[in-house]
This record gives sequence, structure tokens and C-alpha cells, in this order.
Amino acid sequence: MKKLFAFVLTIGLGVLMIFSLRANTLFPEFGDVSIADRISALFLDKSVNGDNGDVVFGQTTDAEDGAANLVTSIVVDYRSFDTLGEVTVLFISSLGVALLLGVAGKQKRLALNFKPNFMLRVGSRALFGIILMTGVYVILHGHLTPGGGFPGGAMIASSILLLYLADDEFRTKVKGFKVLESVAGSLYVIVGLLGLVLATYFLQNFLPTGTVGDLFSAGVLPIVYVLIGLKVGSEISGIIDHFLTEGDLA
Amino acid sequence: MSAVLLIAIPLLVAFVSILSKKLAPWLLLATPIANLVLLFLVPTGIVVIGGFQPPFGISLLLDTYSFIALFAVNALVFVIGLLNVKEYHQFSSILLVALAGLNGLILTNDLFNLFVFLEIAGIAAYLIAASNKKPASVFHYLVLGAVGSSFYLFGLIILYAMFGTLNMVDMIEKINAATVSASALILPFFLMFVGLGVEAKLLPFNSWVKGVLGSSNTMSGPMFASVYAVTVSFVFGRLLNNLFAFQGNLLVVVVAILLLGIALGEAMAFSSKKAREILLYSSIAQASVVILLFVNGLVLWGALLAVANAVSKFVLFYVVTKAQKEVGCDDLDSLQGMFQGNYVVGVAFSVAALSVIGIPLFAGFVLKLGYLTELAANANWLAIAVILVASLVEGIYYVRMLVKLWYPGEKEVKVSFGNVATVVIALAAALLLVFGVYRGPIDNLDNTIDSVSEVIDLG
Amino acid sequence: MANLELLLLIVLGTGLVAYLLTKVNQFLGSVFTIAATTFAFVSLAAYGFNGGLDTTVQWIPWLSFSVTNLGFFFAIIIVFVYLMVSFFHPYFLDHYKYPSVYNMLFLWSLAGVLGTFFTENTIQLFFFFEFIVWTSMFLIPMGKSKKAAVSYYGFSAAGSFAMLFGILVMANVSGSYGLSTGLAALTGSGKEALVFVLFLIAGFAKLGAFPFHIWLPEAHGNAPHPFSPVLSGALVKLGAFVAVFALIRIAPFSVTIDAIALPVAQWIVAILGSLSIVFGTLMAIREDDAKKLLAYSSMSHGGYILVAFSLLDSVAFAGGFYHILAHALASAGAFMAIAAVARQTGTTKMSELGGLIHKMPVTYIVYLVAIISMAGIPPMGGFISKWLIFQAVLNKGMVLVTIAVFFGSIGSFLYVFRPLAALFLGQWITKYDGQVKEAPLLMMIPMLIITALNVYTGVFPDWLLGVTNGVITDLGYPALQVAVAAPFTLNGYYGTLAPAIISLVFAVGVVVAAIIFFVLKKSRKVTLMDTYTAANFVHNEELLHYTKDFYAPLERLYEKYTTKMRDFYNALAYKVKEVGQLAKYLFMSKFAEVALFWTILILIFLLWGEF
Amino acid sequence: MIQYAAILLFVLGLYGLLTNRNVIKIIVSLNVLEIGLNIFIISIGYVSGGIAPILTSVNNTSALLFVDPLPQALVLTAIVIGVGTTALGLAFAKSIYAKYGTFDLDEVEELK
Amino acid sequence: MMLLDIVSIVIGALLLIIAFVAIQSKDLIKSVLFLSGLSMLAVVSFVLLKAPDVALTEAVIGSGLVTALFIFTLLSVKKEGSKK
Repeated sequence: MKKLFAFVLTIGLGVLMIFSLRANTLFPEFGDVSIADRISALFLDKSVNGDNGDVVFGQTTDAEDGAANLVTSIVVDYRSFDTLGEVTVLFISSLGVALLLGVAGKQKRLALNFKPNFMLRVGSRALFGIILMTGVYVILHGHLTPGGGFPGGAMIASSILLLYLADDEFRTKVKGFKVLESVAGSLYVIVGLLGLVLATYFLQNFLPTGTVGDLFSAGVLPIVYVLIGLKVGSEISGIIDHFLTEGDLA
Repeated sequence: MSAVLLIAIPLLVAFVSILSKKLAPWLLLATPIANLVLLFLVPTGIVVIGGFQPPFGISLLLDTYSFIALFAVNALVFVIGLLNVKEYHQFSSILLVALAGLNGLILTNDLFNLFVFLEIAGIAAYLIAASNKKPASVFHYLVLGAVGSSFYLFGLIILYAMFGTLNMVDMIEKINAATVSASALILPFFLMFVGLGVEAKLLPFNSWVKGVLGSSNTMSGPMFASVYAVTVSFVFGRLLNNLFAFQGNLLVVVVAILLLGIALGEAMAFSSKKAREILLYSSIAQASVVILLFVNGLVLWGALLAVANAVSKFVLFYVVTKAQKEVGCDDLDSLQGMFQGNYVVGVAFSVAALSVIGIPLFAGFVLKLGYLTELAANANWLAIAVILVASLVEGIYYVRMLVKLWYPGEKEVKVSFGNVATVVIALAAALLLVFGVYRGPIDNLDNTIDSVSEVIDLG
Repeated sequence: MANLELLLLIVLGTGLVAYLLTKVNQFLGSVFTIAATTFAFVSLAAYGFNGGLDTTVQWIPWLSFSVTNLGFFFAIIIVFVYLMVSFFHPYFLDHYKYPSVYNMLFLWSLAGVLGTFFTENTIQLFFFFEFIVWTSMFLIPMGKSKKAAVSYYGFSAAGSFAMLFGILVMANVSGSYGLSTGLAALTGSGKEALVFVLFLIAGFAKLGAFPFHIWLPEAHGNAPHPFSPVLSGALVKLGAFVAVFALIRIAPFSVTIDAIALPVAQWIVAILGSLSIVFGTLMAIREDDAKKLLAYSSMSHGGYILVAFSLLDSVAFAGGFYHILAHALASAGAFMAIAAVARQTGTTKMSELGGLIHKMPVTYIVYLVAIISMAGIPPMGGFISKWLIFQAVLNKGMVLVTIAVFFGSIGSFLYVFRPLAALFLGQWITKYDGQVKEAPLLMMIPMLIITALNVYTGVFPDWLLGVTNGVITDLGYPALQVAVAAPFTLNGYYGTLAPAIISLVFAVGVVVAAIIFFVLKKSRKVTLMDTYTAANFVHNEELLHYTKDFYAPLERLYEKYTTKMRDFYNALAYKVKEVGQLAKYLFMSKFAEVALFWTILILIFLLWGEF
Repeated sequence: MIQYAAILLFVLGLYGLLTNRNVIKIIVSLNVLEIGLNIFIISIGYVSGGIAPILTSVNNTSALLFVDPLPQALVLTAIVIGVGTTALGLAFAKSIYAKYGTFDLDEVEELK
Repeated sequence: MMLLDIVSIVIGALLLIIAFVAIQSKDLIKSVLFLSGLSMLAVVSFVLLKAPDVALTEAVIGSGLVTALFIFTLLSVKKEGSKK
């Protein structure tokens, strides 16, 4: 009865919201969006700081933003500050997980209920390499193709997760993750500060942006994405480690 | 020098601080101080990030309004860190991130950026609350906080779809330019209001407060009751004056929520027997008062009241949580006569309490008089009546509490506060006293703050 | 000090000095307190009576003062009570938890008093009002009960917040916080009724009049002994001050009741005042604690004051102002006498005391004179004021009020006599053998001064009535005719009164009685055991005087209704608590779902029918 | 269509939060809510006939119709934030279990 | 165009059904697995809405890592339960 009431209530709310949005004349119909009215129109044209004309893949050089992947250009350039915050969120989550699950004293692995056989172990080692490499690729080409620091970092983390799953005894050095996390995070802020010092503004792209579409293009973007990838990878690995180990409670 | 350093430095220090457990507490103490110094060095105005002019890039805004809040937040974080550095040293990095998040919340001029900082501050808050060792209540807070920020994001996205921008100032200009019917804005505005209302402790969205503040300790209590409260109030104030244009039904609902929050908050406090519970319900009511002032457009008074409350609540919560820790219980009856050996702390506590009630000679009185006058000038009699009745109830339970804490019961209660804490608390109370008598600075602020809404401008 | 603000600042400063001095040595601090209050009184009196009080020089920004006859009248009385009471400090301080704070807050509240009565600004009025409240609030729990402070604060704050609301409304009308400009702007603005009610609530609450009387016995009865005279003789009069404003200067309704030529609002206040008189009298009659009894008597006297000022008539005003003075003196005297008793014996319960006249004759005289004045019997001040009030009430022809006024007068005979009989007369309690002495000299001084003044106000009222006439003419009413027919007489509506002659008659009577009592004495002392009445032997010394259940038959008539008002306020507090519990249940009990539920509900409400 | 499904997904998450008292289920509901929100945000930027906002050698001029990249960037951020919250929530769930021996909040209330 | 509409209707319906099952299911593991499925469907819809970046991220983080964390939590708890 209570559930039915809640169901009717929430679905009713949903329907009301839909109707409200439909009645809203300013709210665009699905698919009927006029990007020209939005700030992202200039992000697409890479002409926030002055009209650049057409941006052509492989030809345009020294655009205000050199990334071919326009989402990346927003994530790590136009709205890089958000991304810094986002990294911080992940950072503090991993801190929190460590605080909550990291019991002082000897830590031991959570014993999994199955015994991985030899094939699994070898296979996962091999797979580990492949996933890791994919992750690195995704990170490095974040400004050109879909992907970037976040999925890449998560891939790195999943490759490490694979090692955890394949081996009961496996534990990485948490301390190492910590250092990596700290260094990557600090470097991100420092890159931002360099922007402030070398150019005028915090997080400003102070390197030449090169030709749109090249691997070595887009100025600091790839660097930042690598840092993000490392940071995300190490943070998520740290979280996984904490979930898979437990303190000597007894 | 740029105001962005106020966010970047705590972040950088936080990232570095996880490397050394020994160094982290010192970094925690040094950072707010550095920020306070910086605050006076950096120029005010719009701070562009990444070299993209607003509304395209993210921008921050440092004006008198955010200056007040930043000053209060950094000073309070320093003080709270100072008092808890020994006991909660493992929270240093978290407090640093929290500081970055709070500074960001105050400074940011971008709606989505606000969401990000809301999450940073929020997650830091869950962890600070985790120091209470009550995982269930913190989980509760986490769920509400997550839902709240999702609501905020939902509202924000609807606004983006409608107006195509994320910059606050740009948004309000577009809203004013587009002749939108009020009903179209109800959904996004209310969703955002709820999202922030969770953190601001507004009445129906604040069931987390009891679990978190009701079992708070010397760190989490002052952190939530003063630092977080002041920040969220200021964020609310900024949005209420620069974005939300409440009209019609929505205005009625919002005002009703706030008035209910004031009245019921005091009633709940009146019906409580535990010191921390009394304080937390009282702070619910106070938060509603502050936001009510913002809704009525009294930016100056809302801001000052938020700061004054933060200072008083810091003293009240610190004293009570400390006593709770030493006595092991925060029933008023079991704390009777705890000020007998602690005159200074007792006087400071009384000053803070009297200031919250709004009694002459203390800062709360000047403010109360100020905002009541303004409300009267707007002929907002209902709000005045509710606030006055609420302060009557508030006064009664605070006086009851003060009398109990000063005059001993059957059992002798000994609480030792330590020299540092005593000095800090006394200084905080002295501030309340000074601003209760000398209102020169407030009069000077009058003009500057009123012009804040004009300062916020793309130029 | 000719400058009022400077005086105020000095008194505030002496508070701090008194704190430090008392820390060093309690006696020293108390003597300093006496000196400080003396200084305040002397400067106020010396400059005030010649109109030499200066308010033009501004020492404190934002404050503005003005000296009016009304304010000065109240201030001088109250400061005088403070002065008298301060003499008690050396003997009482060591009983209290925080003696130095006691002295400090005592002086600070005095500063508040100075500020209140000379204010020319409504906000400032509220400021000092509240200032007095919290300074005196912390003094009360040093006595017997901790709860008393809470109810004192509650009612005082209810009053002052109501006043604040009124002030804000007034400022909204007039555009400034000036007291006189505000009052002037109010007429014809349509908001008079609201402001009138709000101010009256403040007056009633502070005066402890009928619906707000609960705190009086609590606070007066449980306050430290030397502070009760201040509360009853002085601070209660703050309420009278505000009530005077409301009743005389704000005319809320143009509708008047023709038969008595009074506006409706004033008539209602008169009825409420009468209720206070009756209620206070009835409650006092059945009270066992002497201090609480006097507290209830304060309530009934507050009723007299309200009745007097609601009549809008110069004879009544003269009576009212004179009653303020007379009651301040009388109740201060009575409370001080009780305080002296309490100091020497440690209790104020009438059922535990008796026969103190043998050990404390002077205190007995002080008390006797005070209660004679309270009961309104010549030749004391209370008689003059009551005579005037009776005249005015009779002249108006208000039947109910007249009955109440006379009932109160008769009732006060009944109750003030009881402590006299119980404490001082009757059987000596052997428990106190060898312990009780007369009060020390320093305490004697103020008691004797007050006694002398009680008599003086009753015998030679001319000069003081001249002072009150100044106040009355300030308020825009014709002065009372004093010393017109002959020296030392005053005119009412029904004849003239010559207090001096009456007093002479009384004096002769007393002398005759004394001669009979002392010279022609034929009585013999009998010990309690030495009895053979009704063939009963008394084996141990029981207390045989009739202090308990003295008026039992009368009490039985209304016993059931005595707690009604208290129950009402308790129920009110309980309701607030219940609302709080309910709110906790509705909004705070469960986890996220509760909050979500409300949010969804509100959202649905908002979106419903919007498109 | 998918936009409405997203809104309904959002309120379905709310429904889950309203009815579930199990910690894990609450976090699952929270994730449902967030997924719904993310789809909604993406749908805001969708343009009929638009292409993914990535410049390649094939579609190399800005005259082409791209979908709005900004909501996508926002969702990237939102997803990562969601993961952080979920991880933290699960950590709290673990410590609730360690302290009370149950995931059920009703039982936790009783045990308090 | 028609095809996209049909596909999106199907996906929308599936999303809702799977979400409902995930919320209603009594078995925690099942609930988590359905959440993972929901996440995968979300990936599909992201692709449909021309958001490859988001799709990739959601695939790796949303359906991969989050599910793993859920499972680990349940795993550790189950083990403790069996111990007792």
C-alpha cells in the first residue's frame, strides 16, 4: 500500500514534470535545439576569444584550442576548472574510503571464494597488459578521439582490478598510489598556476596549440589529460584496494 | 595575484598533504592563514579562468559580499583546525579540501561550477561527519546530499536548455530579457532551491541535521554549524539576489517553508533536552531567518546575520561538544554547573547565546534591530511576527540552558577547556560584544553591500 | 553629574569596578556599590529637581535623551529604591554563588533604568528595556529557584518583543524612531489600536498584571532577598511607565462609552486592572510564603495603577502617580523587612516563624508601617493615593471597577496582616533561641529612611503632589488642586482631604494606645506548657498561632481556580513542546524518505495546474 | 521520447529512495536517479541529424551540424562525481554493516 | 528517422523496466546486476544521442567499476555473514 502510494506519487511527479517542460516555450523540444543560441556555439567554432573562421581538421593551426575532440576541448580547456574540481571530488572520495575502510593495523586481502587456476592467472596477466595499454592509448588520444583521462584512468584501474581478481595474494603498494595521486594532482594545480604565471590566467593554455588533429597538438591539454588519467587511475585503484582488503578486526 | 589562488592553494596543499601525516596538520593551519593574507592582497572583481571571457569560460567573483564570507570561513577554519589539530589530525587533508570547496562555493560565478564545488564541499562534509562514528546518520546525510545536488543539477540543466548559458550574471540577464511566464521557471528554480536547501538546513529537506549535528564532536559541530552554515547562506544569498526571481505560488511556498522553518525549528529546540539538539534545532531556525532575509532582498543584513551566527554557533557548539566529550553525555541536567570553574568560557558562552537571541549589547541585537527595521519598512508584518515569537521561544530555552549551566545541580561537573580554547572562545565572544556596541563598520558597509548587485556585471 | 549620558556611563563603569573590588573583598565591593548608587541618586536628585539635567552633550553616538517630568518622576523613585537596597549588599553577598557578578549586574541594571526613562527614541527604549531584563535575569537564580529566572525572562521578553513590534509599526508610520514624533504620527494613521495593544502587552507583562502575572510570585518569591525589593518596588514600575504611554498618549478607538465618558480601550484596561486587583488579593490571601504574598500584593497594586491611568482624569492620574510612589516605598520597605527576617532566621515561610517582635522590634515597626501604607490606611502614603483613586472611580461611576477597588482595599487588610501576625507577633519559636538578633545597623538605615518616608508621604503630600502635578500637566491634563482650601489639603471630587489632621488624630490614638499598653499594662506572660484549657495538657511546644489556613473558609470558595492561569501557561509551553515533537516526527524522524516525500509533495503542489 | 524516459528514470530513482530501507538498494536507487539525470542532460544537447562533436578528417568543417558538446562535458563531470559518491556510500554501507551487522536501516534504528 | 524513434522508444521502455526491476528486486546481487545492465543500456542511449565520450566513460566507470565496487561490498559482507 505504501509502495503503491509512493509509486503513484513519484510517477505523478514525473508526468507533471514532463508536462511542465512541454508547456515551457523556452525549453527546446527534443532534437530541436538551436545551438547558435547557446554558449557552446562558440566552443564548436573555437572562437571564444575572437572569430577564427572555419576550423579544419589537419589544417587549422594555433587555434585558441587545439583539440579535435570538442568535448575534450571543453572538459580540459574551456571548463578546465570544473575538471579540477571533479578530480578533487574523486580525490576526496578515495581519501574518505581510505579513512572509513582503512583500519589501523595489519591489513590483509579479502579472500575470494574461488581459487584462480593457472590459466586464469596467466591469461589475466596478459589481459592486464592489453587493458593497460588501451587505457594509455585512450588517455593520450583524448584530445583527438572519444575518451580521455577519465575512461583511460578507469581502464588502468580496471587492469589492476584484474590482477586483484586473478590472484588472492596480490596487493599493490598503496603508498605508491598515494604518491602518484598526490604528484599528479599537484601537477595539475601547478600547470594551472603556470598558466597564471606564464600567461595571464589560471589554467590558461600556455603552450602552442599546434595543428588540430595532430597527436602533439592542443598545448597543455594532453599533458593535463595524462595527469588526470594517472590521478584517476591511482585513485580508483586505491579505492579498489580498500574495498578488497580488510583490517584485522578480530 | 588572483582570487583563484584562494581555491588553488588549499587544493595544492591538500594534494601534497597526503604524502606526510606529520606535516598535514601544520599545512592545515598554515593554509587558511595564507588565504587570509591573500584575501587582502588580491584585487576584487571578476576573475577569469583559462583565458576565456565570461560567459564562456568559468569566472569567479570577488566583491565585498564574498569578501566577508571568505574572511569568516577562512578564519573559522583556522580556529577550528587549531582547536582540533591534535585529536583529528587524520582529517587535515579533508579539511583542506573542504576549505577549497567552500572558498570555491563562495567565489564562483558559474552555475555548474557551483555544483562541482557543492559536491566537493558535500563529500568533505560527509567525511567530517564520519568523525562522529555514527555511519548510519552520515549515510543518511550522504543520500540526502546526493539527491539534493542531483536536484540542483536538474534545475540547472533545465535553465541551460532554456537560456543556453551557465554564467550566473549572463543567466539573469537572459531571464530578464526573455519575457518568460513565471510558471516556466517554477520547476528549475524550485529544484535548485531544494538542492541548496538540503545543505542550508531548510525545514523539510534537513532531516540529516539531527543525526549529524546531534552527535557531533568538537570538530564536526563547529564545522557544520558555523563554517558550512555561513557558506551555504552566502551561496543562497548570491543566487537569491542574482538568479532566482520567485513569484506567485513559488514565492508563497518558499516563504512558507522559511517561516515554518523558523517557527518549527524553535519549537523543536524548545522540546529538546540535550544541549546539542537544542543548538542544532536553533540553528535550523537561524538558517531560515537568514534565507528569509535574502528572499526579502535584505542582502546586507542576511550576510551579517549569517556571519554573526557563525561566530556564536562556533562558540556554542564548541563548548557543548567539548563538555559532552568530557562528561560523556549532553543532557542539560548532567551538565549543570559546568561553568563554575570556567568563568571565561561561561561568560563567552552566555554572550554567544544572548547574541543569538538578539539581546542588547551583543552583535545579534544590532542585526536583529537592523533587519526587523528593514522588514518593517517593507511592511512585512507576518515575517516580523514570526521572527519575534520565535525569538521569544528561543530566548526561553536559551535562558533555561544558561541558568542550568551556570548554577550547579546535585552532581559536580568538571570540564576543562584548555588555555588555547579558552582564549579563542573569549576572543570570539569579544568580537560579538564589540560589534554589539560599536556599529561603525556596519554603517560603513551599508553602501558597499547595497551596491553589490550592481557590481556584479560583465564589465 | 549634570550630564545624563555621562552619568549613565559612569554607572556602567562602576559596575565593572564593583566587580573587581568584590573579587578582592566582598565588603569593599558592597560599600563601593552603595557609594555608586548614592552618587547616581544624588546627582539625579540634585540636578533633576532644578531641571538642571543636561542631555544635549552627546557622549554615546546613536543615543538621544530628553528629560521629561514623567521620566524623571519614575527614575528618581526607582533609583531611590536601588540606593536603599544597596545597603543590604554587605550582609547578603556571601550567600550567593557569584557575589561579584551580583554587584556588577545590580549596577548595570541601574544604568539601564537611567537609560529607559530619559529616552527620546523608541528603539533605545527597547534597548534599555531588554538590557534591564537580562541584567536582572541573571540575578534571580542566585536566590532559591532556577526556574524563576526562566519565567521572568519569558514574560519580560514577551512584553518587550510586543513593544518592539509596536515600535516598528510606529516607525513605519512616522518614518523615524523619535518617541514623540512617533506618537504624534500615530494619531489618525489607523494603526493606533495595534500599537496600543502591543504597548499594553509590554506594560501588563512587566507590571505583572492580570493575564501575565504568573512570573511575579515566582520571581519575587525566589529572587535573592535584597533583590526582591528592587523587582517589586522598582522594576515592575517599568511596566507602569509603558502602560502610561499606551493609555494616555495613544488613543486607539474613537468609540467612547457615553455613560462613563471613557474610550472602549481604556474601559477594557480598567476592567483588566480590576481583575488584577481581585486576583492578586485572592491569591495573596492564601499564600504561605511572605515574599510570595507580597508579590501577589504587588500584582493587585499594579491593578490599581492600571485602573488609575485608564480613567483619563487628573484626579485619577494624581492618584496613580502617587500610588506608584507610595507602593514603591511600601513594598520596598516590606520586602526589606522580610529580607532582614530571612537573613536572621533563614526562612520566609510564615508557618515556621513567630514572635520575632521580641527580638527584632525595629524591623517590626518598619514592616508595620509598610503594610499600613499598602492597605491604604492613614496616615501612610498608600492612603492618599487610594483616596484619590477611589474618588476618581466613584466619579466615573464604574460599578464593577468600584467594587473591585474596594474589594482590593478590604482584602489587603486581610492579607497584609497575616505576615505581621505570623512573623512578628504570636508565639516565639524556640528553635531560634539565642540565634536571632535585630538586623545590623547598616541595614537599619535604609529601612528607617523608608519608614520615615512612608509616614511623610502620608502626612505631608503637598510637595510630592506638586511634583506629580508637574507630570500631569506635561501630559496635557489639569493639575490636581492641592492646598487650595487650606494648607495641607487636597481636593477630590467628593470633598477635601486634610492628611495632616487625620494623621494627628491617628497619632493621638497611637499615643493613647501606647499609654494603655505600656503604662497601664495588666498582662502577664504565660509559657506554652502552662495551660489548663479544656483539660488538655500540652506536652511539647507546638506552633499554635493561626498562620496556616488562616482564611480557610474563604479560600475554600475559590481554591479550585487558583491554578487556572498557571495551568494555562504551562499548557501553552506544553503545546509548543508538542508542536516541536510533532515537527520532529514529521520532518526529522526517518531517513531521506521523509525529506523526499515532502519535496515531492511540494513540487506536485507547485506544478499542479500550472499549464 | 528518450528524454521522457530519462525523467521517468529520475523519478523512479526517487521512488526507490522512498520505498527502500536497505542501504545497498538505496545506493542502487541513487545510481538509477543519476543515470536518468545523465541521459536527460545529454538529451538536452541532442540535435536531430547532428553528429558527434569530434573533428575528424571526414567531417572537417564547422559548417556541419554537431550536437551540443557542453552537456556532454557536464555529464562527464557528473558521472565521475557520481562514482565518488557511490564509492563513499558503499564505504559507509560497509562500516554500517561492521557496526550493526545489517544493511537494513530499520534494524539499525532499533539497534541504536 | 523512424528507425531512431522506434529504437529510442524500445530503449526507453527497457530502461524503465530494468530500473524498476533493479529497484524492486529483493536479491541484492540481482539488483546490482540489473543496475549494471541499466548502465549498459544508458551507454547505448548515449551512443544514440551522439555522445561517444560519455558512452565510453559510462561504460568503463558506470557499468564496470561501480558494479565491481558493489559486488566487493556484498562479497565482503557475505563472507562475514558465513563466518558467524
